[in-house]
Amino acid sequence: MLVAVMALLVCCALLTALSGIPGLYLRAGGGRAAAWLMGAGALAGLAAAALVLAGAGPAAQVLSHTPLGSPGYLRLDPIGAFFLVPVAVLPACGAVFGVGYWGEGHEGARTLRLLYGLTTGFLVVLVAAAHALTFLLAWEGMAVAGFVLVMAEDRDPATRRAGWVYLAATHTGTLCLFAAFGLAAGPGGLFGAGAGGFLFTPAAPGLAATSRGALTFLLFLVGFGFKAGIFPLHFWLPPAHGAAPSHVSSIMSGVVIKMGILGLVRLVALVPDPPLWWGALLVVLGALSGLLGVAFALAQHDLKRLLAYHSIENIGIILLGLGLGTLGKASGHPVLALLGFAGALLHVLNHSLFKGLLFLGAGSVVHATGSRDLERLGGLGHTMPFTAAAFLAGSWAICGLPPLNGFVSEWLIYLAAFQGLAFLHPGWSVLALAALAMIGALAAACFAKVYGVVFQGRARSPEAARAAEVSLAMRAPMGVLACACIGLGAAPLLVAPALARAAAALAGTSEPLALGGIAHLWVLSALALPLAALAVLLWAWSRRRGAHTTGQPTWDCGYAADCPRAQYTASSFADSLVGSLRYVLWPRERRPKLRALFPGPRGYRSHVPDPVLERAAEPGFDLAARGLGVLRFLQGGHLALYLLYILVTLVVLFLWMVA
Amino acid sequence: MAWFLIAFPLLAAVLAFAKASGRFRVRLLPVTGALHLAALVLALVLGRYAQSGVEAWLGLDPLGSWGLLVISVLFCICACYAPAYLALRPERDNRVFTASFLAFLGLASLLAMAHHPGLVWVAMETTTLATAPLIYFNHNRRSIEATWKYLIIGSVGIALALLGTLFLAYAAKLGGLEEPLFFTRLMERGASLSRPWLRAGFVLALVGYGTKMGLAPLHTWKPDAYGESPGVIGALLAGGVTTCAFLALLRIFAVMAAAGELAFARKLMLGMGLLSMLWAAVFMVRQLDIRRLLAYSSVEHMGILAFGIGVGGRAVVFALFHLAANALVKGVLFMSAGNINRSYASKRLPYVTGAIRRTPVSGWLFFLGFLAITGTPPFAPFISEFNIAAAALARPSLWAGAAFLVLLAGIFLAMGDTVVQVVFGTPPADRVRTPYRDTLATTAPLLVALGLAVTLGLWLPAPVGAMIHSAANLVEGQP
Amino acid sequence: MLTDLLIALIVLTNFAMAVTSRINKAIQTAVVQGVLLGLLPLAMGLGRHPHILLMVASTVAVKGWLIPHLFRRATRRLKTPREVSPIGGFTASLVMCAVGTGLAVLLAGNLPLAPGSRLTLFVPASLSTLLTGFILLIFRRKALTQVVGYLVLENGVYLFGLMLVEEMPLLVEAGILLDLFVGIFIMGIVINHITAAFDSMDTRHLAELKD
Amino acid sequence: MCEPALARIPQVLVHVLTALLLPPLLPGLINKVKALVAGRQGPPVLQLYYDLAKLARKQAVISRATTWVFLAGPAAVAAAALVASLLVPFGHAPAPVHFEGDMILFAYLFGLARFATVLAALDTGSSFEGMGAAREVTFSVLAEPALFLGFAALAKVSGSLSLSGMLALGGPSLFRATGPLILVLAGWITVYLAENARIPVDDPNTHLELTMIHEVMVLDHSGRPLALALYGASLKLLVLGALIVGPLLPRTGRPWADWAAFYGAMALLAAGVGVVECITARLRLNRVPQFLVAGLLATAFAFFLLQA
Repeated sequence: MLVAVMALLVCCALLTALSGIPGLYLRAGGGRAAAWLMGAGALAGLAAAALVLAGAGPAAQVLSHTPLGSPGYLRLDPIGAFFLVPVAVLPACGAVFGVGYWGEGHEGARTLRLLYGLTTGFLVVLVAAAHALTFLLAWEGMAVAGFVLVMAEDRDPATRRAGWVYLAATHTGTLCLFAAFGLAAGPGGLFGAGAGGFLFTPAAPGLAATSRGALTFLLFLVGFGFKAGIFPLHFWLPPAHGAAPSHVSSIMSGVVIKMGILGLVRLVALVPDPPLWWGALLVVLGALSGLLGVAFALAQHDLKRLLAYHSIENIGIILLGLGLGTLGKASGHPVLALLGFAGALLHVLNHSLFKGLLFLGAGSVVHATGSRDLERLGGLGHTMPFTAAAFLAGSWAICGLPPLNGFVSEWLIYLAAFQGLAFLHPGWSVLALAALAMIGALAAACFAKVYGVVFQGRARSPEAARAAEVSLAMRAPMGVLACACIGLGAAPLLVAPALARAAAALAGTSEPLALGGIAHLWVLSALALPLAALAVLLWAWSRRRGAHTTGQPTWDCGYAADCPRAQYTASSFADSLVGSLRYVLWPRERRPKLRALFPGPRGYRSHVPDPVLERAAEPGFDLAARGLGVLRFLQGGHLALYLLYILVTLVVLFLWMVA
Repeated sequence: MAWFLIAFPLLAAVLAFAKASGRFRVRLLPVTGALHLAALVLALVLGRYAQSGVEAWLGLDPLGSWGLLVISVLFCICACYAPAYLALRPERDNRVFTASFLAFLGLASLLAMAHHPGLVWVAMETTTLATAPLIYFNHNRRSIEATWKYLIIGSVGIALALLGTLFLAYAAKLGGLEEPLFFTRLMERGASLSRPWLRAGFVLALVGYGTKMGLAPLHTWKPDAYGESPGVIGALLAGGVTTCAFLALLRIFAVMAAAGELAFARKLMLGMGLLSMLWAAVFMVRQLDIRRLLAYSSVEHMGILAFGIGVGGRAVVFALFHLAANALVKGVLFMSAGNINRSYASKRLPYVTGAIRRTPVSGWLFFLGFLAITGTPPFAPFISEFNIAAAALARPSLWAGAAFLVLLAGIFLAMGDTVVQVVFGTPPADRVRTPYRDTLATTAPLLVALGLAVTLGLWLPAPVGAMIHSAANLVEGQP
Repeated sequence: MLTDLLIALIVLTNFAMAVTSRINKAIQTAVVQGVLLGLLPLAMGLGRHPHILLMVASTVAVKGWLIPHLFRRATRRLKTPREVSPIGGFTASLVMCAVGTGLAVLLAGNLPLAPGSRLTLFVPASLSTLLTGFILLIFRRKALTQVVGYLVLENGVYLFGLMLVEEMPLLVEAGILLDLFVGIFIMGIVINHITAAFDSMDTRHLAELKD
Repeated sequence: MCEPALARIPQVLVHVLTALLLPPLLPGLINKVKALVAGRQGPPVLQLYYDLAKLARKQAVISRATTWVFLAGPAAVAAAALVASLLVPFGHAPAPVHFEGDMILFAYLFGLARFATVLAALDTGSSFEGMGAAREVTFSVLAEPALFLGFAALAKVSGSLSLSGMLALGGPSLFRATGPLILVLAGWITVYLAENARIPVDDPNTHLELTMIHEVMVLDHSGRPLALALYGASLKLLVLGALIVGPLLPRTGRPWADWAAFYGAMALLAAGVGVVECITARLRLNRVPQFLVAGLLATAFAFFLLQA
């Protein structure tokens, strides 16, 4: 059985990684070949995950010896298997989408496909990596392949900038991981000295509380935080997700950033006694990321940037769950730990489904209209009904509204927070609750804006008016993902055993508590059905033929000028919220000055820069570069100066030796 | 065998210098490289290196074998690339070029196999002189300036190294040793050597060989020499000459270690290593000239080597491994940068952009080389940089490891900024395009080098691993 | 006694070098220094070894004749101003030279000689000469004067080498002669190229490559 | 948990019937009280029942700018409110459906209703409805945490994670936590007024579209969709009202008395709302967040009072 699991996993990795190869040699149909291979790989991966989650036990495989070190190691345990599910599903959906979205006509389509498959292959290896070198190999492979994906449209300077910021951030994070793994290895480190210290082995009790343990945790947090997009390390994410082709954004946001979470999850799983402050820090960071993520999302008018900020928000939600679970694990309350971890894990899966869906939907919109600017869209619900419906499902789910999947995971995290009231310092619970509630309301506001402005009302530009529904290849993956969102929301019990097993592995409880029993997931299913039935019934009743007349314009309170540009815009929709959050968001506005009695045409512009990237990182680096530029004279071309260096070095070293 | 490895390339050099036919000379390069490599591998496989007589002047000990293996492989790759390059430069006579090129291999073999400090020094000196004409290949004002600086700075360095060698000899004299002062004997009798002289000698050797190696702030000739010579020469200098100097330094380091001065020597290496990385980082920021960028990267990697030795223990193994990793990847970088230059007739931003469009293979190779050299898996430098960092964090101190990683991050940011601009984007429309196109001849050697770098990142033949381990023991003073 | 006298003279030539304003004078001083050095082994009483005699002869020949000959050829062809054009003036050079000598003495104090060795002045003198060579290299602008500086620097190394020459003749001789011969020879070639390319030996022209 | 105990059937039946039939009475009551206080006779108490009956027969006019979402919105609102009504206890007895964490579902069902209303409003493409929608979502950002902090305080007091448990505070805990409870209720009343679009947050009777919130969102609705929207709104009035009166109701142990107490309390609440509407003016729109922040702070303070 375990052999089969490993074989399936390797199959999955190879099929996906090599999916772009046939396309290099085929004149046409490379995309389709890639999609088939990715699909086959996804099935293999799902099968492997299913076997492990059904209780087949962790499957392990020793890889070849890495140079001068211990052997590489793959191990598919329930946690890895749980992460394998989105890793298998989403890229396959994206590959199918790519057939329609990024056809042979695009410059570099073949490279993109090749790297897309490669990224997926690395992702598959990553979820099963159980050794620092294997992990880092897959990690950087994924990151670098992802960089090339982001750079797909590198003729655009904005894309180049986005790609570079991404690469810089991911590599900085990786170097933090170097340090963290380095500290974790060896005697006194979290992973101990076995196998060179690079094998993921459970930490001995007490190690996490040492200062070295603390430093290790913080370095892991920063390293994984860069990838996951935890505020304030999120800054690479909006430009990169905005610039990448949409099916790439979809896996970037859906699974790649989740690998940061995977790293944190692995760490928490390996530490039997995490200190309380680990959990508390995670909760605080979660609340921060969640609130700021959604607040900045609200202020965006680029569809994909907006979705990217929502990824930061959802990472925040996941961290809240992870933090609460860690608090539970630290304080010895298995129920709390289980609920928090289960919520976090389920939200990882859910977010990958609905955010993948939303990015594909955004891709369809971009494909059909050529614009990502919300203010130039509108009315697409008429011309692209399928995309609109799918996008609505995604929006519904990401707002955490019942009966879709987003609700289930948020519900688990809420429950954990409520449970925490009894066990923990209630401040953490209250913080989590207030943050979750506010995030939920802000997300709903934001997606009301997005759906309303993009798909409803009427087209605000000629491009939007000319839009047509996208091809089947693009619709099908959206449909699949939307169905998954609905299915998981309506019947969370289906995944409950798997979830419980993964959460138990994370919590370190030997007996997987019956999550379905604790969390009453079945009631959610039971209520979802009447809710949906009732809604459909009432809808049918209200739209009964003959009960209405159509073809009239909207009643606009007497203003008959039928101008689509007079519709409420995304900016105006968000204006009051952005205005009340302006001390956080710090928008840059250019308001027109109206002086004369009959002013001419005036423009109004507003832009909310990313606080970290545009106000700290970039100016900071610019300043540093200019500061270092002053030192250029040291290499000023004069041989005398150079010889002087040698003399000075010699004299200094001699004096140091004598001293 | 030892004599063959040294004499064969030198004979080839003489032949190349004497023989009139340019075509013959060009063909001689890959043939010599391949034969040398084959002979070396044969010698290693036959196990002739295991202490071929303690009292011999020449021989393949683990350290020398490993260094020579790296040099020979790199030479082979460069020699396979050189004919294609020379074909692109029909206007330049290649007599001196080929002769110097071949002579370098012979002298490097001498250096790697020499068991005597004086002999090592002689080999280093002659290597410097043999490579000077290579830097001057372009015969213009810029290349003459570079050559002059290389020669003066290199000569001063080598003079200091000589003084250091003499100090070492004096230390031995005070310890009662007599000629011939083979390294093995110096190490065996390490405890009796005069400590003050030994220390002073090591400082001089560090400054002297460090100048040849390019440790900051002694590296100042590097950007000019690498920037103005052909790409293939940059590769040979950055991977070959530096390896020679590093080997020479390690020999003396080993004596220090055997004499019980390990802590002192380590501190110096650590400090110089970090300083080199810092200097490189500062000058890579907004570096518009890609060749100078690579030169500073070379300074950085010399710093990493020194740092690894300074950290000691496990890190020494990986510093030695890094020797190969750096040489291979630097080869890819310099030669692909050379190809890109050739296509754009410039090596500076903002003229060189969109390399993946104009020279797709070289552009991608350059980019991959950048990733590799900055420590991205699965390339070999990842293994060494990660392990050196991990070892440094554990010992000597957290701060050394932290400084190492912070500098690596800074260097990545600085280097990547330029590389991304060079590789991606659109080639400038208003610049003339030279007739250069990527061909198999100008890219295949690079692909091989990169392939080797990947292979080393994933797998190392066990005998080679054992060789590196025993070389590391040797460096740490346990023969 | 004689050795000490010679060494004192050598150190004096160092100072002289620091204040010499003419290229020709500088070369002459270097020649004097070279010849003094060449004769030193005889003063040390090593004249009984034939190989050392050979070395003395070759050193005097190279340093006393070959190198100045090469230099003079170069200067004659050039017709450039004859001043050495120092950076920072002669006083500065002299002061630095003095400081260098002081440093050398300090350093030498930390390096114990073999018990009973009479060569007490060798180490400070050799280091002082080395540092003087360095200073000349750094603070002179002409390519040729830089080579002179290099020559002085080499002299410093040679001076130290003489301490070992009895026991380890091969190391010293091979090293020093190779260094001098080949180094100066190649430098001469490059100086020729420089003058051809720039019509001058002023190294200020050679500062085009920079960051 | 939904024990299918036979004994609970009548209870559940009354609950469901109350939820289905009672809501339209509440706006009638409020309006009647308002009229009486103002010295007018006012519309009949059952006016909304008449309106609903009439609207159900009338033909709807649907803008050509809309999609299916326009019609689905009111249906979803009504459905969500109906399901939510199953979760909240009407007075003494546990709700028909109760389980650990049901308050989260409860709150999110109203979130769903809001989302559906807003989308239906935006579907028309009208600026006015966009304006109303923007206001609705803005205010909910403050209302939601207030609701949840109230839940947290009650959960802490009652030790229960279910609405039925946390609203059924026993005597002792009621006394122990009087102060916090009052603060929670004060906070929830602001939420109640905001969620139900009452003065001082919104004026249901205003005639200036520019200042409306809820009314302007259903501006384009007519016929059956409007009926559903109105019905859903009144249901919200009942269900959220039950949340507020719940902790205050006496537990007599006799079902009929308890039901009577519940109906009486709801009537009182409606009257109270009516009175408030008479004696206060509507807040300026940019002052509304301050009103809600006050509510949020009240619940937060309640919680920290419990800790002290």
